[in-house]
Amino acid sequence: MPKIDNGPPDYRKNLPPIVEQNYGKWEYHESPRPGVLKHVGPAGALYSVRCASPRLVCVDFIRDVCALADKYCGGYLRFTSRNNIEFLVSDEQNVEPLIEECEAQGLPVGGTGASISNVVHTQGWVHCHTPATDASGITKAVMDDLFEYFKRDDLPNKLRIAMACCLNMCGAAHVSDIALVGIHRTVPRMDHDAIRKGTEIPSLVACCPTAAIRPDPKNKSVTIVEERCMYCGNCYTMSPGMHIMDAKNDGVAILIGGKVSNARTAPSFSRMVIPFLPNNPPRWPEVTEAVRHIVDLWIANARRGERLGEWVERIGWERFFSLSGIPFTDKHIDDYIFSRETFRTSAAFKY
Amino acid sequence: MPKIDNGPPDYRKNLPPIVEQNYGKWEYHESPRPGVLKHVGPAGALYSVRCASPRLVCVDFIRDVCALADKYCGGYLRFTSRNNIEFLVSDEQNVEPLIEECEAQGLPVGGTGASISNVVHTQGWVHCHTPATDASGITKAVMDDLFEYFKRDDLPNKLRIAMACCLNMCGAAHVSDIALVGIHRTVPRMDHDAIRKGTEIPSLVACCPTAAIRPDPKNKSVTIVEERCMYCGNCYTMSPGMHIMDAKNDGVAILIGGKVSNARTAPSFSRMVIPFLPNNPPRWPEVTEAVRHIVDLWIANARRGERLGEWVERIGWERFFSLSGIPFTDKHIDDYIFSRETFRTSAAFKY
Amino acid sequence: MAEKRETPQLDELEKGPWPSFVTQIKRAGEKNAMADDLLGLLETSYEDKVGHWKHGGIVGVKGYGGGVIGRYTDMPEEFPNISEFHTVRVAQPSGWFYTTDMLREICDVWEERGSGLTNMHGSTGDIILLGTTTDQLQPIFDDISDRGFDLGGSGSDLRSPSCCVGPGRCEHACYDTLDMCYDLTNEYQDEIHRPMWPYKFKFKMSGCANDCVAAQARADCSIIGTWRDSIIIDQDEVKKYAADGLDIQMDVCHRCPSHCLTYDKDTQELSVNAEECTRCMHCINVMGKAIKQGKEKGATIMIGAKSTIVKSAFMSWVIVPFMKMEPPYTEFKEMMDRIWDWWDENGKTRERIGELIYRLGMGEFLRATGIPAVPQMVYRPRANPYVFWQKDEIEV
Amino acid sequence: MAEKRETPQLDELEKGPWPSFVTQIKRAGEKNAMADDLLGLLETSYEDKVGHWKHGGIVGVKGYGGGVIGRYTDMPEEFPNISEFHTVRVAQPSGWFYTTDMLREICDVWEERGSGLTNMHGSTGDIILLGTTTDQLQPIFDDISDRGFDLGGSGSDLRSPSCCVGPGRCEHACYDTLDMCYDLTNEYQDEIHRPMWPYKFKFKMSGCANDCVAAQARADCSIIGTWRDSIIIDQDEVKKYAADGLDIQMDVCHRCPSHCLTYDKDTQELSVNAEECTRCMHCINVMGKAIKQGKEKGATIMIGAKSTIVKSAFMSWVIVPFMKMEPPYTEFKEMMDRIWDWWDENGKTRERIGELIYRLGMGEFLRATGIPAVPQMVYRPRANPYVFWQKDEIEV
Repeated sequence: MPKIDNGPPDYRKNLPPIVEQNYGKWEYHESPRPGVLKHVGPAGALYSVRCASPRLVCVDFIRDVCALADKYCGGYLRFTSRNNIEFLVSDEQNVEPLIEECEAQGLPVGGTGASISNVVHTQGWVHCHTPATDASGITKAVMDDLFEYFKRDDLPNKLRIAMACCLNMCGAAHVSDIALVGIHRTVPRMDHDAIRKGTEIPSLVACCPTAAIRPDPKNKSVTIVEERCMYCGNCYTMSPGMHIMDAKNDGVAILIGGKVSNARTAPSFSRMVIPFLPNNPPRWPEVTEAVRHIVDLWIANARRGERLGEWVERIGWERFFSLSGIPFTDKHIDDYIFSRETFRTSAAFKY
Repeated sequence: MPKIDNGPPDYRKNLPPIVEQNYGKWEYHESPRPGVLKHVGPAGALYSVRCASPRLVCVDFIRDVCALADKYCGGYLRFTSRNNIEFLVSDEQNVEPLIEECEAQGLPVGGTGASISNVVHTQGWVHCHTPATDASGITKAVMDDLFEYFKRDDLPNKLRIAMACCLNMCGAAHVSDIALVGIHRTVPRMDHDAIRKGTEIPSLVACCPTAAIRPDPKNKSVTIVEERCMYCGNCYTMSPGMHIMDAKNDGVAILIGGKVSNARTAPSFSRMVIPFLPNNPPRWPEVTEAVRHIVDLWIANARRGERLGEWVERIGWERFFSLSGIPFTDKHIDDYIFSRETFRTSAAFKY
Repeated sequence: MAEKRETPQLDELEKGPWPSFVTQIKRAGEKNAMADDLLGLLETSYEDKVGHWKHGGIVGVKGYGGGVIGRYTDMPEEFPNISEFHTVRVAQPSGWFYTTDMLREICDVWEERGSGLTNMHGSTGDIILLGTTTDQLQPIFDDISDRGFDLGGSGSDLRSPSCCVGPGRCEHACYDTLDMCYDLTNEYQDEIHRPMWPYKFKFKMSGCANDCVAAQARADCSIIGTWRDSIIIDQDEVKKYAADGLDIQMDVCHRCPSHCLTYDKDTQELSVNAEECTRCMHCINVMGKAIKQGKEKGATIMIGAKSTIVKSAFMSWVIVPFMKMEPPYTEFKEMMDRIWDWWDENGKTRERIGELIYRLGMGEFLRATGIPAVPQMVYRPRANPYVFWQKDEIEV
Repeated sequence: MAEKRETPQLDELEKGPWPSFVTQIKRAGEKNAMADDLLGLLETSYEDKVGHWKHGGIVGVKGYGGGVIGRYTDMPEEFPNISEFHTVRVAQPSGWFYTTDMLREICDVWEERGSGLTNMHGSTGDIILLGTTTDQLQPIFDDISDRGFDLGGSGSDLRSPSCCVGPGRCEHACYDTLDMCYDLTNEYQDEIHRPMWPYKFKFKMSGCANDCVAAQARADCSIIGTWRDSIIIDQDEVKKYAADGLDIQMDVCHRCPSHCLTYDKDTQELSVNAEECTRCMHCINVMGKAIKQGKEKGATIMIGAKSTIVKSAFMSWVIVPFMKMEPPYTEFKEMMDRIWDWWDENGKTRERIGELIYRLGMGEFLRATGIPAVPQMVYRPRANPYVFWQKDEIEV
């Protein structure tokens, strides 16, 4: 009988026996090889085998994964917050055969420790209503290119990539080592009929963060002060008549240096380094090349243990720009609410 | 014949010969003793003897000072940006006799190097129209108390005190090691007659930074949304009818840790540590005691070379509060435009 | 099924070693017309470089105000099977632990009544069932409910809480994130399923300051495990790390942000100035066998995180430096009630709690909720003297 | 003069070793009735804890729009001699260098026509002549003008520029602050004397990053001396510092913010990674005989500083990392003209340039003034993607 407010499944029924026995009593963990974590507790060791997934998966894929979990893990598995699959293996003997079978089925094993793990991303053209680009496609292209860093775990530290398909920046893009963000760059084209039909005008006016939208009572619609619009697309969320997508001018910005862990340095926002790259499907070569350039620069220059942002903050952002050769423009300088705190109120700097 | 747009006196005519000869060619300087600087250039050495002054001085005081400069410095002297007098002595023989005569005349010699120099302060009750306290009086009381630190130059680093008599914070109080700031704490008492007579209502409404003042067309005056007022007194500057002074509730706040030099760390704002101390003239014992407590804590705990703010930032503000025993309250937390950047977005902190 | 679709652009994304989402859509499309139409629509987007989804209308299931997101293509004639293509959010188990049996149950329902495509998982943490028609929504709910699942949150409600793996597989968990996540989700079923607030609200629980679910960056209320006493150092294990070649001075002591660790190279002993430790997890991350967290465990409660739209991204900041975090979490829940009341009373439409506190001020927030001000709430005190003095602080 | 005034409160402030302003007022009051009334008024303030000065009306001298500030007491009956008690601002010579003859000239004028009380100097830098009557203003101006002085700025104009002691007595001056201050003051006499802007504007010139006039904190345009090439190290002098007991490793290298200095304890040699040096002045401050600034000298131009009222205190930020700074300062002046034009065009009443740039954005400011964007302008780039794209950057 269907029940209202059932709540989620009870996680306690989904824990493998070794987890139940070591629950809350884990002593330490090791990384026997990239893609495998060994957690040890009083009842013994658990081996987690981590595989990439494309996040967008079909039910048969899930069934295939389940078959592997049945064969090697007594039917237990979990997912990570970055869309990885983790097979929870309690018999060490099963680790190598499982890895072999994963790789054979196109489930690459890796993404643990000082590696580049799976990309957290949004829906993009697949299922979002305000995208400035596709998310799954860029993710695929970027990770094909960075594949070796998913398989290795000897980078300076871990590196987290997120991909958000519009300025909403869903999916923690604002605090990622590298964030790829779909951006609009032109003022919404207004469909006044659609606005009249489908929109509460005061809400539409109020939703604009820069007060660029003004009521136009004569037309029962709105007008836009073009030079105030910063293309956030919030108005499109409020009204189907505010068309923000623009095939010629939408594209991708790259922000870097965000981090969420408190280890060593405080959590920090990602910062814009490339304001715009064109949408060039299916494989977005400009984006993959830019990401690769930044990643390789970090690997070549960072100290052991330094996250991307920690490295840039140590050398200084001005040095990052001179080192990377990425051009610095007026677009890099914040002009929104908290801009002032980013202005260099110091005469001490590098070139 | 009086001339319009004469411009200031030509400084070049006021330079002593040793300065003219070494102009732009100074090689180094030393501090032979507290209050004396020795600057050396190819043409020889210049000794600057620094004396405190109360800033508010009468013409006979200036004449006395001139007499000393005539006797020991060939008629040359200068003032510093902190209201000190500097006698510019080119004959080393004159240094000690000059110092003796200064001290005998009540001109204390000191304030150089790692000392507490003169206080930069505002007019206060002496001549300001919006003061929340007196400035000269507190300065006198505080410097009497800290006198030994004006005479010594072996503190961790220099320490700069500023005193501003209201929330305008004239005089660089916002970037001082210790800032004493006169504060109002109550909503202006409106004199509607005076407002009607002397005020441009739209300007008065517009000047309020929190939009607490609203036009009251019926009365040809204004109303105040009391809970929005933060007592800045900007409205009193615009209208003589907005009485902000309040004998019972005006007083002094203490902010610390500001610095303007770029050496080592970037320039930084002073931060509030004591939101309110009462006006207790003539000697403001609560204020002098609080300042002394902070100064002594810094001297006892800072490393060699650390400015007050550098020390606090190194140990953390939360540690400063636990170490000083100064109570932390809701009043310490910013709730103005740039508040967000002060919120601790990190789970790593001390107790 | 019609003849094979031509998708030259998307075919390019089946090349390369990274698992391909295109392959997934194609595989679903082999037996599902919706998935096949999705493939065609996406190829169109790849050709003309714009998205082809319109706003959702209001769709839902009986008794719920959220959990389903309406979605319609703007090319219904070309792709009739996805003229309606709604999302169903299914609340995940704590820590995303599954048995294969459970997963197959979901797969069976979704194969029968939806596109067969899913996200495992959405950014908030739910299982995302991607694409179905309006008339299937109620049957889907009935079916998953029968199998022990429930809908997650959407709209201006409490979104499905989520948590790190916690005590299920991590030695760093300072409280039981899995239990707390399950407890809060059950406690707040009404808040999750029936939107009633100015805007969305998220809980995320991380067992330590490494914050593996990015709670501080994404959750309006971030609950970060910590401890109140000193780290514990095992000197024998320190010596082993030294013997294994770890540069303890450089990689541990030098990188410690408060420089509270001292290593004696001769004796190979490591000591801590516990008062100065900020519990950032760095040293424990590097030499976890030798350095353990303290014994007095609990959590730091932080508030305010959100993504960029519209008033900038916010990260959560401290409101309670340390709270014991044990079932039934009464102290925490009572505080949340006061916070929600204040937000509900004062928040504008689509104003997250962090934006509201920024607008009205921390002082106002603390006074209204009765949370005591402590210096841990700020990196540094205010630089302006603009204090809002309260009536009882003033002499009349 | 009347019988001696009773001032029991103020008398307390003649005790103690610090020089007393009360003594100064009393001394002036012995021969000047205004000063004596001031003493009485101030004693009243010390008794009732409020100030007794009203707003000024508009007072001035012929040909000038500023330089004099009107001030009236609210107790004119009790203190008739200060019912008018205006301030005259007199522009100071660069670096506050004086001959005693000059100072006596001012003293003579002020003894005759004013209270005999002064501030040496006001916060902006002027000589402040404190208190006179309306009818004396023009004669005072005539007299000081005859003696080679002029009024300073007040109101919404360019305030009297001021500068550090510079090459007059400092080995750190990277440009001639005294000359530039004098040059700008003469160049901009009209801007100083006739208010024409949205609000006040200040120039302050410091010869190096130690910034002894607090230019970065107080001036809308702060000109900070710097150099473009490497610091120069004299190894013989390094050895002398070492011999004198300076802990070079700890006090110099360790405190260097970019850790660009390396000290070899064995050879007692100090070396620099010049690229990484930020020219903060720390090492030069500690061991100035051994470390000298580079040879390619000039200034960093920064903009925006102001005090707290009303939109918070601002500190100046970089707009030109390095500019040669030599007479006649043409490049600098041309840039300032463009900046003032833009401010004049766009600023609201009482909006400082820093507040205007904050309101409209650095991008807008840079595009309007033709100043090229460089990474030195910011500590770090924007965290949001809200770029204002310009027409020429967009495909039509």
